[in-house]
Amino acid sequence: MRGYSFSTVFGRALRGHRRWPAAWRSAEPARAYDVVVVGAGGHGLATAYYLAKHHGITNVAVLEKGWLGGGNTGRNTQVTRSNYFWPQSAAFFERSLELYEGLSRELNFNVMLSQRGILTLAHSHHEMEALRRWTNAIRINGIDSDVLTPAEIGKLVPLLNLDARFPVHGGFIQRRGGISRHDAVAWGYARAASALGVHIVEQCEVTGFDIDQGKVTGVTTNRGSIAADRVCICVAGHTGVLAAKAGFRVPITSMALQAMVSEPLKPCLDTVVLSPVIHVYVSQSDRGELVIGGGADGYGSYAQRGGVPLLEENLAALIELFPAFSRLRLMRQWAGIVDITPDTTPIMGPTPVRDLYVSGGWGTGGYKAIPAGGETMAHTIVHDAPHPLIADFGLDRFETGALIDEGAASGVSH
Amino acid sequence: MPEGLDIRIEPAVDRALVSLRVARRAAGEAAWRLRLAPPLGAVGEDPQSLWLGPDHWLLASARQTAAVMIERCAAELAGVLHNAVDQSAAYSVLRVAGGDVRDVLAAGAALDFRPSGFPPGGCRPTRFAQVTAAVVATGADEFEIYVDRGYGKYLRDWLEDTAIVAGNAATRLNTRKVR
Amino acid sequence: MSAPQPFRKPEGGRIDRTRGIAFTFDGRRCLGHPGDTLASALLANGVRIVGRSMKFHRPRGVLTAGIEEPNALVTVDWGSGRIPTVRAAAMPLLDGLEARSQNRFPSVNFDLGRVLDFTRALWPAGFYYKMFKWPDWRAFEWAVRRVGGIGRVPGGADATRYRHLHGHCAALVVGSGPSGLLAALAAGRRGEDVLLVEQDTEFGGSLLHDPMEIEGVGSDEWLAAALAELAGMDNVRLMANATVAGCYDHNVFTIHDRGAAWRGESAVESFWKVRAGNVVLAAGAFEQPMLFGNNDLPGVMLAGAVHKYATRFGVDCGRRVAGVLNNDAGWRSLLAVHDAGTPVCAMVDTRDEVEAGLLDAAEERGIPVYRGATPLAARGSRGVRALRFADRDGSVRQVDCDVIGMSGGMNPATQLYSQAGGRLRYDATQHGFVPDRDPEGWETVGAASGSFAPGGGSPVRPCTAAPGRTGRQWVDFQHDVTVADIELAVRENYVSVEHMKRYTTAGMAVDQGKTSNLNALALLGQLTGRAPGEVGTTTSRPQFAPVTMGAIAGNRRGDFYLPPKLLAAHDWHAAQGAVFDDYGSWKRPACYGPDRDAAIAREVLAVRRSAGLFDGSPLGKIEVRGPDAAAFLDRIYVNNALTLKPGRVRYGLMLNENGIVMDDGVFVRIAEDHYLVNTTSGNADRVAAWLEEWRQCEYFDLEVVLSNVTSQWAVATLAGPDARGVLQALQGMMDLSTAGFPHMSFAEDRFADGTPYRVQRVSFSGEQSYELSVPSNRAASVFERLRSGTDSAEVVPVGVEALMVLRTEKGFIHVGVDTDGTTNPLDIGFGGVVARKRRDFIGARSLARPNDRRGDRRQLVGFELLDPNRSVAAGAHVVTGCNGALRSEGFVTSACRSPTLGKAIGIGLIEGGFGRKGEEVLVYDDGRTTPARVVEPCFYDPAGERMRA
Amino acid sequence: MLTIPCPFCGERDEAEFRYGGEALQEIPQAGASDAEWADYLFNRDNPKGLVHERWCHSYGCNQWFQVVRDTVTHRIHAVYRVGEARPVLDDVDGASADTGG
Ligand SMILES: Cc1cc2nc3c(=O)[nH]c(=O)nc-3n(C[C@H](O)[C@H](O)[C@H](O)COP(=O)(O)OP(=O)(O)OC[C@H]3O[C@@H](n4cnc5c(N)ncnc54)[C@H](O)[C@@H]3O)c2cc1C
Ligand SMILES: NC(=O)c1ccc[n+]([C@@H]2O[C@H](COP(=O)([O-])OP(=O)(O)OC[C@H]3O[C@@H](n4cnc5c(N)ncnc54)[C@H](O)[C@@H]3O)[C@@H](O)[C@H]2O)c1
Ligand SMILES: Cc1cc2nc3c(=O)[nH]c(=O)nc-3n(C[C@H](O)[C@H](O)[C@H](O)COP(=O)(O)O)c2cc1C
Ligand SMILES: [Zn+2]
Repeated sequence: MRGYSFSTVFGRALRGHRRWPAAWRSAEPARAYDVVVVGAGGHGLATAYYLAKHHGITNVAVLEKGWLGGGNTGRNTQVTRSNYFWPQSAAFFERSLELYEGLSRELNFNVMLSQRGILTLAHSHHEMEALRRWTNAIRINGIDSDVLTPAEIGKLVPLLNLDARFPVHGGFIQRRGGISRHDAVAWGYARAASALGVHIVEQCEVTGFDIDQGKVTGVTTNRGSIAADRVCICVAGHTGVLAAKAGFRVPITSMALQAMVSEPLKPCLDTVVLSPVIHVYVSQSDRGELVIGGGADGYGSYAQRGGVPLLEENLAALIELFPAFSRLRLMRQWAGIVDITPDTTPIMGPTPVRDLYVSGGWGTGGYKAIPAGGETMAHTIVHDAPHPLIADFGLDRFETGALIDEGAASGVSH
Repeated sequence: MPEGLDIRIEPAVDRALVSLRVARRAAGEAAWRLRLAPPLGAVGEDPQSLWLGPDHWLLASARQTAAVMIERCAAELAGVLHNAVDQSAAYSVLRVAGGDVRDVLAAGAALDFRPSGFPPGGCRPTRFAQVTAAVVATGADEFEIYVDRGYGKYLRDWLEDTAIVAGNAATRLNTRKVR
Repeated sequence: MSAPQPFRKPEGGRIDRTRGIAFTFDGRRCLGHPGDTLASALLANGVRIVGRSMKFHRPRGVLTAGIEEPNALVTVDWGSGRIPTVRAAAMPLLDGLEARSQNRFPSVNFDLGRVLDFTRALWPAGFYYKMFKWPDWRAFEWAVRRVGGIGRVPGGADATRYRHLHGHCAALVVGSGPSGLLAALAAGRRGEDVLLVEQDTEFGGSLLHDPMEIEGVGSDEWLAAALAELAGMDNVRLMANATVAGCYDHNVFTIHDRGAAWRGESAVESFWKVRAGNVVLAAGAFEQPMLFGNNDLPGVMLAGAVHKYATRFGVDCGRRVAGVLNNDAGWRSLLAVHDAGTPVCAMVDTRDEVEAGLLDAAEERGIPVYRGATPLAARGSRGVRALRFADRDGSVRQVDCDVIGMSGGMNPATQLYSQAGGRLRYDATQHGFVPDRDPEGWETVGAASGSFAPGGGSPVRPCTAAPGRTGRQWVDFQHDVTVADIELAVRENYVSVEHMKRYTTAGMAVDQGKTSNLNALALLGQLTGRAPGEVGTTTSRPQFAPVTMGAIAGNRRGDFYLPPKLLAAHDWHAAQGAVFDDYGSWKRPACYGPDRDAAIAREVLAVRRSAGLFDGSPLGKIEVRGPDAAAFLDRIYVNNALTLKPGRVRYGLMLNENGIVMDDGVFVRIAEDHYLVNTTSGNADRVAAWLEEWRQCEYFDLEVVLSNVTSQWAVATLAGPDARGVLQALQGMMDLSTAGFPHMSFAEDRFADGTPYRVQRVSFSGEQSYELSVPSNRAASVFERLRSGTDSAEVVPVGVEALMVLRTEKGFIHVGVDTDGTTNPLDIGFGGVVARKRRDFIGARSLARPNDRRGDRRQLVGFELLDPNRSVAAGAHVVTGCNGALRSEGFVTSACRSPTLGKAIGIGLIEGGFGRKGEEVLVYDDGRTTPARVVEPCFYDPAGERMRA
Repeated sequence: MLTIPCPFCGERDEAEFRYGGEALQEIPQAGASDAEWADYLFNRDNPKGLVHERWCHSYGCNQWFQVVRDTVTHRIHAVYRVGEARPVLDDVDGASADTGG
């Protein structure tokens, strides 16, 4: 991909920016595709992109019921990290971070990866031990992680109240972690995939699957039937809904995960700060808002809006950690529907229906996984066998009991 | 206490408390035999019974000991599966009273504190200021709050702080008068 | 009081002219009056440039007269501290207030950031997506961040007190304009319990500046009567200074109540959560700007705002006003402005047809009218000097003026309606989005419903093709989004309204699009050939207007953030020199004495040599009673509960359904049908809830009742060789000799003074140990009695940390530390117990899965370091492989330097650990590895003789 | 923010309750296969529309009960006690599409 650079901006500026081409083409659905990807979130778009880019399969459609990037990809808090506990998770998310590190140039679209560091706080002696177990695991997994003392933390985050209700005993930081621009990831992949010939069809909702003797042969949509050799479901919180249409159940409960932003401020927070105990995480976007998140509203929901209890909970936590923020104002609060699995690890790979694949179960943390998710799913679809990086993420683990319980190991998600 | 605010917060006098749990199918029978409080109610002078759930009451007495109350339960509930245990030391009880009491308490719980929604004789097991509590309306402007004894100090501090703040508020929602 | 207010009218307005209020703006001394807003006072003092826009640092003045203000955002110092990004147009003027402009360097009148404006061609919408990829974004980000943002985080303490409040009402009325007041009166007269909420400082809404006739009388008179009547009704409650900020499920509304926020040191802000039966939305409407060149210049204002400043505040926004209009409401505003003494020099209307009455009124006043005209541009650099427009015939004209009053029509304030899930419908006659169908129990009335006085508007059109167009046309003022940006978005296929919003950031500023969304989407529709109804709107979200985060947090600061639970003997521990730490919600003695390590060692040795006294009160204690109590617990525990004899104690493990260890502890059979379950301290509530859940939902066929007696009983754990002697010395203590009361026994009785007690002989330390339970109100006195020991035995208070060392020496696990969310009972050596139990128990089925029985699972072992001088830390891993390619085989879960054994020990979970005793392994911690040997996890008295002694 | 009508205490704030997941999960009989067991333990209908779910009024009367709720609108259509028959719903017009059961 080419076309976006300082010099093109400069050049077109002279002509009043009248010559910019469409970032991606809006396609009409064709009758048949080699691969149909359901859901134009980051994962669906990345899967389509890598199918085209790495495997030369360009007869691909990404079907989106709304507008592309309008699901969780367009409403997440952008945290990007790879400091996972279990080696399988670490390897996968590290691959993703690696891809993120080259993504702006790969896609010729600045995804604004800001490796400003992500700091996780510990608030008790016991948590420090847990944190030590965690950082050691991360480092053994080959990923950078440093334990910080309260004094070092104070220097890094001057506004932080080290003496909170649960005082800060320490923390650890992945310096390569940080944030990036969520919309840019969706748009960048859409633009790049479209340029390679992928059809992106918005306002096209998949309402069912054509299944013939246990093999998927196409999808039905509000815009007619579309035949497909292979189909991949990348619909995040709607995974259960689509699985039901294909005739199987999945270990997912969909919940509303909230986020919120303050009014924009001059730079005051240079690191992503996360406290699993004083339940909140916060970063400052490049435009200046504080982007604040916490847990999911604790019950099944497809209502893309948040409630009051968590709003209060998260802001109480924020103010306890950052008393200086009490005077600032909250501007907006929203939510996305996330697909929570019992072990907080994604579900990727084949399904009980032949040639139907799923990439879901991202729960609160699948944004950071988008590049590797797309890359490995493309590989999985093409080879009809899981990519080695996601071999342990299959649906079968629930039957054998081989869960990869990242939540249990680390107590943190997203 | 803040100027102009009619609120008093004090620990309630020592009282013996007995928690009575009854097998669900026998709860109605037990309530009838012991004249226990109906749902969401607090009845009786001494012992007073507070409704904590469909199979759970708290008996409170200033005159009888817990042992006496437990014995009485055993006698009256012969043949009914139940467990009556001394909880006299398990709770802190705070009395909050005064004309502004409903506004102060409305800071702590999402209950309907309007007199119509919470008349005297009512007992509400609820979440109050983040902790499990039973709030009892002992009079028009008088409440008692039962919390785990470990939260007794916290609750008192919290109420005092809230009362100070409430004293500054321009608007009162739960007392009738708009000032 | 003689500081001049050059733009204050000699009379009129709802301000108190008898009193002056001194304040400053960027250090300049100004004067206003009670009843002013900061914006009206600034205008009265002739301050035109109040702030700078976010992206291009354009000079900006006051645009509106309400909470939707996108330009006049200032930092305010007053009373309780500093607040950034205050909307001057909605901030009541206060004595001594100091206001400062934002986002400028060095000053609001001369801002170097303006260089961005001069190079603006390089920074179109979304420019950052196209460049700064090389070498990487981080190289530029710092600079971009500095340009972004507007206010600054205030330093210093925040003296405001915040609190939460809850309320209920039968009818919630949002807004106190004529519509809201009428609704409140009607409901009030019906006897309903009404809550009327108004964000302004005064009730009356538009009536406060736009008098009219209501019910046959003038609105001033009507308003006074209406308010008096409402105030007299006991069933009506009125709140001013309070914004309904959010509407959530089931008619829950959040209200940000600044009622007492402006009282200096005793400032209070409240955050209400109100449950409403019915809702009347009477929130009025927001006037929209017109699109023409340089429409962001200071002096370009909403016509309604110019009107409001003139009549409510007695302020001239300038000396000569030109109107740029497309609807009748704007006409009425400007006619009123003219009548209030600020001459209007032209009415430039984009429509061909204007109501005759308005034309007559203009003619009467000698105001030139241009119909079918196209506004081209405002002229001026730091403020409006003239308006250029094209007349119907295409001729370009210019009028001199210092204020342009623009009105692009009224857009109903439907934000809360949308939050409630209401759908909007585009009303072509109004050229705005109006509620389609009110949700159940809702009524949208007045301007909020789109029912304004007759004579709506016509669509706002950018002057794309007009001759002589100059300057950019602003759509979103704060974010500097112009018509060209939206054109660019369309060109690049960001044509979904949501894409356009995110690409250009139109509508994402602090006003959340109240002054920009309608124009942006109308424009998007025009550019893509769609009707606004097809384009649709973006999603309205809480907060309706930004809300102080401290208010949402409430008083949850410090100890109120999460209530600390105090031990019954807290003060007694403090008197013993306890150092308290947080353990879950409890504050417990970690150790006694300031030197932590020394204290822990001393306490450990005391237990090993004489006796230690530990406060175990937080241990969960649940009585289980009934003919089926044994059967019930047998399903709960991995261990056999049926065979336990009364008076005896047994250790038990509880699993969740997935077979993971959830809790451990002992359980006691008090009598045939009566058990006492002990849980770990951290899980006391969780286990109580767990038992209750199974009893109610699955095992309802079993005859059992549960009573949680955790708080009733304080627990003194007396452990050590002298424990029995000390305990036996208590007056009335039963015979504790091992023969009659062996390890794992239980009894209950009363002391000589009648105090009941329970005693069980169990040990977590490996020493002879008794857990004595007494009513919590007796805790301090019994502890004191025990601590004083006997002539021959010293008793030392022992904290949690020493106990952790003691149990580590013994190899006793601590659930949640030595086990995690993957540990099953087989992993910690309970394979035999599981195998022996034939009956089903919770989690049993999961243990039969292949993965749960693998031999290479992480299993519990002990570690000893080969080098006695090294130590091992909890959290270290056991690794294989060499540097660079390590693999973790498990980890150390608990570790200490054992004061008893004088060496470093640890226990942990490693792959296939049971079969690896004696093996040498490498322990990795913080980049260093140390050789260690895998051993049995029990380091002390493996035979358990001391425990049973 | 939900207001949940506890069948014992009446309407209370969501913050007083604990969510217990989907109701109507039957514990498999002894001898169930790994797949059946996994289905019980982990798989959920997770419907977009009406769901029967369990809640406990944990800060109040401490009772578990069932709620029939629309996961899209969050409207609560019925509540019923443990052991009570599933309610017959006659006013599900308001329920979202995709109900499925
Ligand atoms: C508030 C919030 C904060 C988060 N924070 C982080 C974070 O900091 N870091 C992180 O790594 N992750 C985070 N996440 C999670 C992350 O956003 C998601 O895991 C990730 O975006 C999932 O991407 P996706 O492409 O799978 O799903 P989505 O982006 O949700 O895309 C799925 C798409 O499928 C479409 N779709 C659904 N059903 C159909 C159908 N029947 N037919 C056609 N299309 C359909 C949807 O409209 C949607 O566009 C957060 C999530 C939320 C909600
Ligand atoms: N002549 C009559 O009998 C009559 C009756 C009703 C309406 N009207 C017409 O309707 C017009 C508008 O009247 P209206 O009452 O609909 O609107 P209005 O603009 O007069 O009042 C709306 C009020 O709601 C407040 N508000 C808005 N959102 C709020 C929120 N979230 N929280 C708290 N307060 C909020 C505003 O501050 C404002 O005071 C009048 O100018 C008049 O032309 C006339
Ligand atoms: C990282 C991030 C930053 C955001 N910043 C802003 C912002 O500055 N202003 C704003 O109005 N919304 C902001 N939003 C929220 C979006 O407006 C929007 O609420 C969110 O994408 C969800 O979409 P929806 O509310 O349209 O459903 C931000 C969202 C994200 C994910
Ligand atoms: Zn209840």
